[in-house]
Amino acid sequence: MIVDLLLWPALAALLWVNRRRPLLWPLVALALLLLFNRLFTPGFFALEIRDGRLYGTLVDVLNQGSKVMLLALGMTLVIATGGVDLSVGATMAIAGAVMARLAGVSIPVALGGGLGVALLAGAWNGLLVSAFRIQPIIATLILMVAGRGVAQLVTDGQIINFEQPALVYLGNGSLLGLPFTLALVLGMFVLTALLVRRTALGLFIEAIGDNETAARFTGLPARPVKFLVYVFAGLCAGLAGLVAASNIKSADANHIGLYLELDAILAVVVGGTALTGGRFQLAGSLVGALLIQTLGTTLYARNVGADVATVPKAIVILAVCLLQSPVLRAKLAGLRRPAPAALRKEGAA
Amino acid sequence: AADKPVVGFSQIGAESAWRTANTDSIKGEAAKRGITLKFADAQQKQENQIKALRSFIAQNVDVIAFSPVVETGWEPVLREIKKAGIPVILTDRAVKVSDPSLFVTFVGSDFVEEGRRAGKWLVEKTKGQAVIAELVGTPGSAPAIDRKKGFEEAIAGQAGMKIIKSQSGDFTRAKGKEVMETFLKSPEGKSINVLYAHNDDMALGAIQAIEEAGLKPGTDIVIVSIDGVKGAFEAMVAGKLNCTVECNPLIGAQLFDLVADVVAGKTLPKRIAVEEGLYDQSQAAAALPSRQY
Amino acid sequence: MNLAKLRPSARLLPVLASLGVLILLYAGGCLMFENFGSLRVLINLFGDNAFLGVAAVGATFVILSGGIDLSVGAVVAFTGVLIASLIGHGQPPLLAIGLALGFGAGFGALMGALIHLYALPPFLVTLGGMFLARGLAFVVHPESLSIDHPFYGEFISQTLSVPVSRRLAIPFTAFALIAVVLAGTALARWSRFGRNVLALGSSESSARLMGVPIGSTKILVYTLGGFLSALGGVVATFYMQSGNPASFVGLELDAIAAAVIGGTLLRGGVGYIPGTLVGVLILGLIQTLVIFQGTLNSWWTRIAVGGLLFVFIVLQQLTSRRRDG
Amino acid sequence: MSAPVLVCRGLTKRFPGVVALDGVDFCARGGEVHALMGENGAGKSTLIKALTGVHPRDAGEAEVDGRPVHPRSPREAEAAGISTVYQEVNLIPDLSVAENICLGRQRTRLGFIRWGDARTRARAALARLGLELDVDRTLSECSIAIQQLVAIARATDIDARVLILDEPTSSLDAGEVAQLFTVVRRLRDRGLAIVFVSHFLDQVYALADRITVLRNGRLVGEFPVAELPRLQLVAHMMGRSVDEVEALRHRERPAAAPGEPLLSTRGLALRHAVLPLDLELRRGEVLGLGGLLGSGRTEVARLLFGLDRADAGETRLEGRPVTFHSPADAMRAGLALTPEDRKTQAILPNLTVRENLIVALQARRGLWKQIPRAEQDRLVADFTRALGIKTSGPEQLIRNLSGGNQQKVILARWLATEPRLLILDEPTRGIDVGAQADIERLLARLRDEGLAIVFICADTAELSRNSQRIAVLRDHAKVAELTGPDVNEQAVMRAIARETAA
Ligand SMILES: Nc1ncnc2c1ncn2[C@@H]1O[C@H](COP(=O)(O)OP(=O)(O)OP(=O)(O)O)[C@@H](O)[C@H]1O
Ligand SMILES: Nc1ncnc2c1ncn2[C@@H]1O[C@H](COP(=O)(O)OP(=O)(O)OP(=O)(O)O)[C@@H](O)[C@H]1O
Ligand SMILES: [Mg+2]
Ligand SMILES: [Mg+2]
Repeated sequence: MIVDLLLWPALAALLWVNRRRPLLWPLVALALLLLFNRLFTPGFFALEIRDGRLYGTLVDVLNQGSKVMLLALGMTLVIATGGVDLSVGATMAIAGAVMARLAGVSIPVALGGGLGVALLAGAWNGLLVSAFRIQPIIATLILMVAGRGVAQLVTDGQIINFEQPALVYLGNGSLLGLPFTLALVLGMFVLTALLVRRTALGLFIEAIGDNETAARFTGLPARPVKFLVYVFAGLCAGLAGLVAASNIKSADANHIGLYLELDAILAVVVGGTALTGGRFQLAGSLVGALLIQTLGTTLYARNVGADVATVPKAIVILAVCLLQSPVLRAKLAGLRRPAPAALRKEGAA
Repeated sequence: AADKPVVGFSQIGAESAWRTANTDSIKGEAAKRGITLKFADAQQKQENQIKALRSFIAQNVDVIAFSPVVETGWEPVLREIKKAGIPVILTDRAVKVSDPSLFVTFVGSDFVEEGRRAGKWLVEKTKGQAVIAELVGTPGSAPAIDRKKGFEEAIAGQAGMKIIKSQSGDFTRAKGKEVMETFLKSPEGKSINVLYAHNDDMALGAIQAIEEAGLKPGTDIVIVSIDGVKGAFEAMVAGKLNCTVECNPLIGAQLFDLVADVVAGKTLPKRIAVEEGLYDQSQAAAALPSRQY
Repeated sequence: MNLAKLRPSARLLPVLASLGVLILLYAGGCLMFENFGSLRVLINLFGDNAFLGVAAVGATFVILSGGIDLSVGAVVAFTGVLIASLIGHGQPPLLAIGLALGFGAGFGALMGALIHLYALPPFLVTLGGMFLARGLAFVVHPESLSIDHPFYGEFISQTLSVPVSRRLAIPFTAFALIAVVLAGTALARWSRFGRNVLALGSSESSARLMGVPIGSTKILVYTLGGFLSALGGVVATFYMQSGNPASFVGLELDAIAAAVIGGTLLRGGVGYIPGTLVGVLILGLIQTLVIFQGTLNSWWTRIAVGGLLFVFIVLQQLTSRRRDG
Repeated sequence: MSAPVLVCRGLTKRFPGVVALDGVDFCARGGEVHALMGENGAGKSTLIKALTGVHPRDAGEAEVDGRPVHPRSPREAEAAGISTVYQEVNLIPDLSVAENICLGRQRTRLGFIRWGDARTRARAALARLGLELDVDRTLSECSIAIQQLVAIARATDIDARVLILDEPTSSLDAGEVAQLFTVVRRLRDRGLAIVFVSHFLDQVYALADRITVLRNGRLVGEFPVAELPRLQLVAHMMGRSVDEVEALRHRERPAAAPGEPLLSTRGLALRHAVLPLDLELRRGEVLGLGGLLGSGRTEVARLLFGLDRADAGETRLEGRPVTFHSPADAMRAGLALTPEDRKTQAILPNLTVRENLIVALQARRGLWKQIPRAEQDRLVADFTRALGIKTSGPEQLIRNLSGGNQQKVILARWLATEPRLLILDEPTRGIDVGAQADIERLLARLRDEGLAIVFICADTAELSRNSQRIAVLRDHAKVAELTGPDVNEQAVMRAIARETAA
C-alpha cells in the first residue's frame, strides 16, 4: 500500500537521523505502536480520498491530536522554566466559549476575542508566578478551578452552537487534502522554534529552569521570561480551545479540554523534557502528543472500553519511561557486550 | 418564614444543557413560590454532595432534596439526616439503600424505560433488521447502565438486530464524534446502519462524524438518542436525527408540590414518574418552538 | 546576629500564616452565616475531609522527598471498590481492609522501586500508577457498589463514634484523621526515616554523599504514600459505605494543594505535616462557605472556590514573604 | 614507619570522553597526613569518589586495614571506616546545622530522635573546630565558610580509620585553617590516616607528611614532603621542567597608576548586612576587600551588583547617581560579579560549557540579538585557550567539569561581557597553582587595560599581592583602608586585629 511505502521509510529515516538525539525514544515508541496497529488493527492504515480530502484513521490521529500538540508547545516552555500549567484545559474552555459567544458578531472579533481571553488567562498565571512568586502548580490550579466556571458563565451553562463556515473550517477544514489543524500545528511549531532558537529566549528559558539563582546572578530577566512563557502557554491553549470548539461546532464549556492538561504534560515529559526544568525538546513534545493520541485512537479502534482503557495507557507510559531510562539502557547495553569492568577483573586475576 | 419551608437542594453539577435546565427549573420554581432554597453544586463529585447534605443538617433546613451522583454510598449520610428528623426527596436518579425509610420519595425518569422505548421504536422503524453502533454514557453512571439495559431488553427478541460496536462517549459531543469516527473507519464500519446514543449530545457529535465520512445521518444511518434537548429537535427538523426519547428536566413544579405535601405530612408513593414523551421527525417541527432547553 | 535568631521561625511562617487565615475565614463565616459557628460544622469539617487529610499526609511525605504522587485519587477509589467487592463476595471486612492496605503499600512500593531503580521521573511513574489503579478499579467492578455488612453499618458508625449530643456525634473518621496527622508529624520530626526523607528532598546528591540510604528511603516514602492513600480509601468507605471506581478523580491535586498551602515546598525538603492538616481544613472551609452561601450555581461555585483559593494564597504569600538569596 | 591503613591498587574510572583515573595506586598510612596533589581536573576528586562508592569503579581494588573494601555508596564507605568531606559543600541546605552534623547517626530513644543530644553533639563537634554558633540555624542561611566547617565537623564526628578532606580549606580564612589543622593533627596523632587535598602549597607543606601527585588521571609518584621541594612539586603537577615553572612564577610588581574614579559609594547601607560604607573604585586599580569570614565582604559585593537594594546611601557611576535594581541594571552599567558559591549561584549545571560561557554576554545583549553561533564558538575557543580550561569540548556539560575548571568558565562568562568593573568574590577558590597564577596575571592585565576590580579573597597573602588598595571589613563595617606601602599581609592582619582588640 502506498501508505506503507511512504510511512515506514520516513519513520526509519527519522529514527536514523535522531539516533543520537533525545527524540529517539519517543519516536521508537511511536513507531512500535504504529507497527502494532499495522499488524493487528485492521483498517487502521486504510486511507482514501473522500470529498477531496484524505480520509482515514491516521488523519484522525493528526486532527484529534492537534489539540494536545498545540498545548504541548506552550507547556514545553513552561515546564522548561521549572513550572507547570494546570490551567490550559480550562483556558481552552474559556477561549472556545468566548469564540462561540462572539461568533455572531464577526469572524475576526470571534477569533480575536477567543485568543484575547486566552492571552489574558496566560498573563494572569504569569503574574501569579512571576510577580507574586506563587508556586506554579498552585498558581495555575486557581485558574484550573475557576476557569471552567468562567467559561460556563460565558455560555450561561448552555452548549452554544455556531455554523459560521470560517469558524467551522478551523477544526474541520482541510488544506491540500490534509486537515487544516495540521497546518496550524506546524505553523505554531515553526513559530515557536524560531522564537526560541533564533532569539536568546531558548537559552534564557533553559538557564532559568536549570538554576534560577545562577540565572538571576547572571542578569537574566527571570521574571519577565517566566511571565512570557505563561502568556505563550495561554495563547497555545487558546488556539487549542478554538480548534476543540470548532471540531464540534459548539462550545461545551464543561467538557472542552477537560483533563487535557494531563495529556499535555505527559506529552512534554514523554518527549524528553524533564519536569525539573532546563533543557527542553520542542519536537519531542509533538512526538509525545502524537504518541498519546495514537494510543487513544488505537484503544477506540480496538474497542477497549473507556473505563479500562487507562490500563493499557498506563502500560505504554511506563514502557516509554523505561525506554528512556538511562539505567535500563545501560543494563541492556551491558548485556549485549560483556562489561568492561568484568573483563578488567579477569585480566587482573 | 415560619410557614414557608427552607429547602436544601444538592445538584450533581452543570455537566450538560439538560442539567442546567433542570437546575433552572428548580431554582425558578423556588423563587416563584417564595421558598428559601439552599442550593449546592457538587461538581459531579459524591464526596462534595455528602458534604453539602451534612451542611444542610447544620443549617437546619426543613426538607432536603438531591440528585445523587451515583446510586450507592448514601446510607450513612441519610441515616444522619433521618436522625436529625429532616425528610429527603430524591430527584432524577435513585439510590440503593437497605432501609427504604431513609427517603420519602423519588421523582424522576426511569432510565431503563427510556432505553426500552428507544429500542422499541427502533424495532418498529427498522422492522427488526439493524446493524447497530452504540454510544454509551459515562462508564459506571446510572443512566449509562440503565439505558443500555433497557435498550438491550427491547431488542433482545430480534434476531436481525445486533449491536456490533459499543463504546463510551462520556455523554459529550467531542467524545461522541471521536468515537463515531473510529466506528466508521473500522472494517465493520461500513455495515453500520443504526446509531443508538445514550444522550443527544453524543448523537450530535456523531452526526458530524457521519457527515465527514460522506454519509447522510438520518438516512444512511438511522439515529436514535435520549434526552430531547433543543439541539436534537433542530437536528430532527434538518433530517439528521430520527428519534429522541424525552427525559424531562423540568421537574421544579412537581418537586415543590411534593415539598409542600411532605411538610403537610401527607404520605407519598415511593416512586413518582415524570411526564415524558417520545419524538420522531414527524413531530419535531411542531414541538421545536416550545422546547425550553 | 539578632537577625540570625529570628530566621529559623521564618520557615514556620507560611504555616502560621495559613493557620491565621484559616481562623480568619472561620470567624468570617461565623459572622456571615447563621449556624456556621455550630459544633456540627466544626465536626463536619474534620469528618468530611478525613479521607483527603489522610491521603494528603501521604502526599506530603512524597513531596517532602522531592517527588510527587499523582496516583492518590485513583488508589483511594481502587481500595474502595476492592473492599466493597471483597465484602460483597463474603469476605470479612477486616480482611478486606487489610488486603486493601496491603495493596496500597505494595502499589506504592512498586512505583517507588521503578522510580529509584530505573531513575524514572516520579511524575510519569505515578501518572502511570494513576491510570493503572483507575483502570483496575473498573476491572474489579465497573459500577459503584455498596457495602452491606453489620461491621460497616453498626460498628463504624455507631460504636466507634463519640456522641456529643442526642443528634450529634463525632465520627470515627475524624479521629482517624487526627491520629494519622499526629503519627505523620512524629514520623517526620522524630524518626530517622523522616529526616532522611527531608534530606533527600532538599538535595539528593548531598544526601547520597552524606550516607543517606537513598534507595530504601525513596521506595519507603512511596510505600508510605500508597499506604496512606489506601487508608484514605478505607476511611472513605467508612464515610460512604460503598466503593465507586469513578470517584475521587483529581483528589491528588487537592492533596498536593493542601500540602502546599500548609507550607510544604513542592521542590521538596521543606514542610510540616500539621501544615497539611491546616491546608485540608482550609480547602474544606472554602467549600463549606460556598455551601452556606447557598445560591451559587455551578459556575459561580467554581469561580468562588478559585477566588477564595487565590485570596488565601496571596494572603499567605504576603504574610510570609522573605528576602530571598 | 607507620602501617598502611588505606591501600588502593589500579583504580580506574572512565567517563564518556575522559579517562579520569587510569590505574592509580595510592596508599595512606596511619598517623600520617597524606596530601593528594594535582592540577584542576587531574582526578583527585574522582579518586576519592571511586574509593568511597560514589562512582562505581571500572577497575581496581582497595583495602582498609588489610580488609578489602568495595563500597557501593558513601554509607558503606563510612561503615568500612572511611569518613569523607567531599569537594564543594555537600550538606542539606534546608536542615539545621545540628541536623547536618548528625544526619543518619542520630541517637534515638524508643525510636524517637533525641534532639537535645543531637544539638549537644553538634555543638561539641563545632567547638573542636573553634566554632560557636547557633546549631538550630538553617544551613542555607550560613555563609559558605561556615557550611564548609560544618561539613568538616560532621566528618570528624565519627570514629573512622581514614579521614578524607577534599579541598576543605578553599573557603576558610587563616584563623579557621589553623584551627582545622590543630584538629587534623590531633586526629593524626590518634593514628588515623588522613588524606588531604588542597591547592594551597603552604598548607600542604605545613600539614602533610607525604604527597601523591596525579596528572591527567595518572599517578606521577608518591614523595615524602621533606624530599620534594615546592618547585619540583609544581613541576610534577604541571608536567613541566623545574626551569619552566620558575619562569612562570616570575611576576612584576603591580604598576601603580590608577586612573579616574569609576564607581563610588557614600554611606551605602543595608540593614543587618552592611553598615554605612564609603568606597571608591578607580579604573586601572584593584581594590581588595579584606576581613575575616562573615565580615560582610560578600554582602558588599551583592549590594554593589544590585542583588540587594540598599536602604540608605548612594552610589555614583562616573559622578552621576545610579541605582541598580537588579543585576541586569548593574550589567548594563558595565559591572560584573563572579559569586563565591559556584555550585548554587553560578553554574547552570545541565547546560554546556559554551552556553555557560556566553550566557552573561547574551543577557547583556538582550533577548532579540542572539549571539551568532560563529561568534559563540570563537568566544569559547578564545577563553578556553586563554584561561586553560580543560574540557572534552565546548558541548560538554559544565557539571562534568572539575571544580576548578568550572570556576574558570564562570570567570570567562564575565570577561566575555567586557566589563568596566569586575567584582571577584573568591575567584581563586579551588583553583590549582598554575591556573591561580594565570588568573592573577589576567587580573593584572585587565587592570592595566583600565578595568576597575574588586577582589575578595580569604588568603591575605594573595589579597595583598594583587591589590593596590585594601578595604578591611569587620562586623559588616569598613574599619580601615590601606594604600601604597601599607598594602601588605601584616597591615591587613593588624587592621583586623586592632579592631578586634578595641
Ligand atoms: N560525572 C562526570 N562525568 C564526566 N566527566 C567527569 C565527571 N566527573 C569528573 N569528570 C572529569 O574527570 C576529570 C577529573 O575530574 P576531578 O573532579 O577528579 O578533578 P580534580 O582533580 O578533583 O580537579 P579540581 O582540583 O578542579 O577539583 C575531569 O576531566 C572531569 O571533567
Ligand atoms: N561565625 C559566624 N557565625 C554566625 N554567622 C556568621 C558567621 N560568619 C558569617 N556569618 C553570617 O554569614 C553571612 C554571610 O557573610 P558574608 O558572606 O557577607 O561574609 P564574607 O566576609 O563574605 O565571608 P565569607 O568568607 O564567608 O565569604 C552574614 O550574614 C553573617 O552574619
Ligand atoms: Mg576536585
Ligand atoms: Mg564571602
